[in-house]
Amino acid sequence: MNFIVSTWAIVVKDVRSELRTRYALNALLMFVVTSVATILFALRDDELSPEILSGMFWVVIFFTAMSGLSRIFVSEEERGTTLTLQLVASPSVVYFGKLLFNSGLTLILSSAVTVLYVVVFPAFVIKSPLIFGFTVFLGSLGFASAATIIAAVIAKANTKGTLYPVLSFPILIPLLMTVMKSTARALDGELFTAALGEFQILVSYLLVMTAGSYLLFDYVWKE
Amino acid sequence: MNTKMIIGGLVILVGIVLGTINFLDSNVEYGDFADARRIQKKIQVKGEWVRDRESSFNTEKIQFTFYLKDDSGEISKVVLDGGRPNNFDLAASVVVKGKYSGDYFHATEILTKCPSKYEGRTGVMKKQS
Amino acid sequence: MESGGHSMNRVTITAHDVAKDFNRRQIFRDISFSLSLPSSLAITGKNGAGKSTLSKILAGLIGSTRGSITYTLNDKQVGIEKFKHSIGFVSPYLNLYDEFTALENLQLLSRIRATTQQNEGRMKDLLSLVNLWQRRDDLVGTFSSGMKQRLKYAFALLHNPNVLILDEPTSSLDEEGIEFVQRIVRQQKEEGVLIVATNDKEEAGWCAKEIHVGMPER
Amino acid sequence: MKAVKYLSIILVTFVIIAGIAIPMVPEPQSLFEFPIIPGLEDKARNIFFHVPVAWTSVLGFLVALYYGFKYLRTKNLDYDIQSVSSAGLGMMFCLLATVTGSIWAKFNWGSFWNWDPRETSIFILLLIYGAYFALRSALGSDEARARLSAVYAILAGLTAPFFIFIMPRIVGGLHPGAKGDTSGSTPVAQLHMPPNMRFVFFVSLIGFSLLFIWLLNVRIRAARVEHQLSIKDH
Repeated sequence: MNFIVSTWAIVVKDVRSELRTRYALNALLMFVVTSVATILFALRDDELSPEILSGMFWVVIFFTAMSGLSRIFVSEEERGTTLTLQLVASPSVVYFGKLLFNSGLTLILSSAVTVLYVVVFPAFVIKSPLIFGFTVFLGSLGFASAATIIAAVIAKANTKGTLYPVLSFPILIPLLMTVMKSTARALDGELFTAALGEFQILVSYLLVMTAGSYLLFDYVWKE
Repeated sequence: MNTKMIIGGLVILVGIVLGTINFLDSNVEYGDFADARRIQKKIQVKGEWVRDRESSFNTEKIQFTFYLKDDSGEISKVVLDGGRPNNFDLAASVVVKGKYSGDYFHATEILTKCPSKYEGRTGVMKKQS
Repeated sequence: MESGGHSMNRVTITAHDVAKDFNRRQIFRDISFSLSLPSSLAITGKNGAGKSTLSKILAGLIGSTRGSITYTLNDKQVGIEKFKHSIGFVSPYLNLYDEFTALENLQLLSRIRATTQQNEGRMKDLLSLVNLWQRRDDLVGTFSSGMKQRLKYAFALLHNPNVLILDEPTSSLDEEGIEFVQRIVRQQKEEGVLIVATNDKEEAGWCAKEIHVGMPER
Repeated sequence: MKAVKYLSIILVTFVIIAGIAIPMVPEPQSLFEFPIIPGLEDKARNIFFHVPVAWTSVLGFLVALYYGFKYLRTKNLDYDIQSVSSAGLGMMFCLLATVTGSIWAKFNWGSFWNWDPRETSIFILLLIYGAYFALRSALGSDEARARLSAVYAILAGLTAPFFIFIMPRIVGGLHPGAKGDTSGSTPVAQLHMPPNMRFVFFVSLIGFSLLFIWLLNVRIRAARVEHQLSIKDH
């Protein structure tokens, strides 16, 4: 019980901190707008196939997330509040609190990208909303899971910004390949059952990454 | 600490088992020409090049046309966007990716598979020995 | 300062041959002692000898390279995650959140700790004690370093810790600040366990025992 | 270790000679003749080198992961020396496997790089090795470097099963073991070779593994000496 109360208190603390500083959210949304605008400039009137659009969809999410999700640990490390947090909470509580916050942030991010894509790309028509919804939901959670533990790792390093995508990309490739595939299915208007295999992989990835991070987090968090 | 290891380990195990089950029944998305005509979507068809029917290369459209016999025995015309692959003559089997349109299969990609790699002529060798 | 009617638990901290390496070089080794309340210990040594490091190890914030620390709570050995809630820690390496006010910091951190109820009365007492009650709704980011140091004391004492660990206790404090630190120290060493890591002879003198860290000269 | 050293040298030398010198004839009659494989011809000889080298790069990663795990358990920095030595060696073999594979692909499939599942996997392994060393160079203290790079290696290891699950679904390919290849799921399991070729192939696997063990040992000893010297310097 205390575990849940503490974890939630960390989320509350981070949300209030984010609302006050707007550090991650503003940067994320601006990044989305600029990257989508760049794609539009490059394309002009060319129509894109569902495969390419679904790839571009996740490319934007990947790079945007790489600009913001690491804040969750880097900000604690930079301000010297890591010890404070260590003093009041166990590593597991910190991990799950930060994971929840990052998951929320990733869900907001992918929803924003979805809305933007539907508005600006005429070819981005979600023909199977159910596949699309599940893909974005499970994909965002899995994404946040891997991104959170890598964020904790790079918070201790010297070159945080450039290192983040370098370390995250190999870990995220299986996830990215799967979500691109099932997003393409959603744009193609396939039946829900066609994407069940992808969902199974996404759930499996989410479980393995979260449990693995939970076990490894102690070693990352505590010197 | 130990219960933590057990919980974490179990979840990882469940995740991997889930993935393995998925892997085991992952249906390889191959079909034959009949499937391609039916679903009218992008599909992969595996088959053998029918060497005794004509094949041609259209230099204007850069399209290579040939006939392919799929695994269920149906022979169909295939139009490939692009040139004739280098080792097309040697290929034991050919995989084409694309859609059925009208009276021919329109392929956007082609994969040529060499004769089962290192088998060589073991079959012949065995018969002789 | 009142301990708020909380009865003190019986606690002991025992260090067994604790050693810490950094970049493969030993900072200190063979640190052994046992403390049970009431008692007080000064950790002394030169700059870079590892006073802060040892105090962080005792607070369970970093691990030792070799050796171990054991904690008992009411005669039962407990892990650090459980014992953490009996420790109060003040250190130059520990900062509070700049984007929250003094009061919000205390509220948010005690909510994360979750073991004790939110006690607004105690927060008021502590903020008054460190002379920050008037400034409770100001962002910590606007505080001077002395005010931040005072707030750290309020945070450290918030949950009535049995063990109080102070690293450089009077850094950036004015005379009045040093006075209240001395009051806190006096009470803590009578009722609980006090550990002070310091360079200052006078501060080391607050404690009954002294341990010297650092490697012998070669 | 002496025995490992000489045995690996002998075995690898044997493989080089046998793999290159044994003639390929259309209908082999004796032990010292390999069959000609239509479409591959002499290019088939690459299997004696490319596959064992690729296997060794995976071995290097697994050994690095194992010692990383041991470091986390014991906090003994000697395990980190063993872990990073193995990773360095593994990365070298990974580069070799990429190059040999890519050249072979050029002559056999017509392009150096095709994003075939196996090519994709070795590319990802290269990325992981690269990320591992980038992380190590960005960390300040030896202890943090050992701790965090071990964590990263384990995380990367956890994603490995997914590549096995996903690859066949996503991309078809030409490499043995790719989607649609009915003859087997890995190049090693799929050994429809004549017995004498299979013998050379297995000798090569063992020879390269032993070569790896010996080189790893040399690297670890050199790294230990280097660290002792750097401590004395202070």
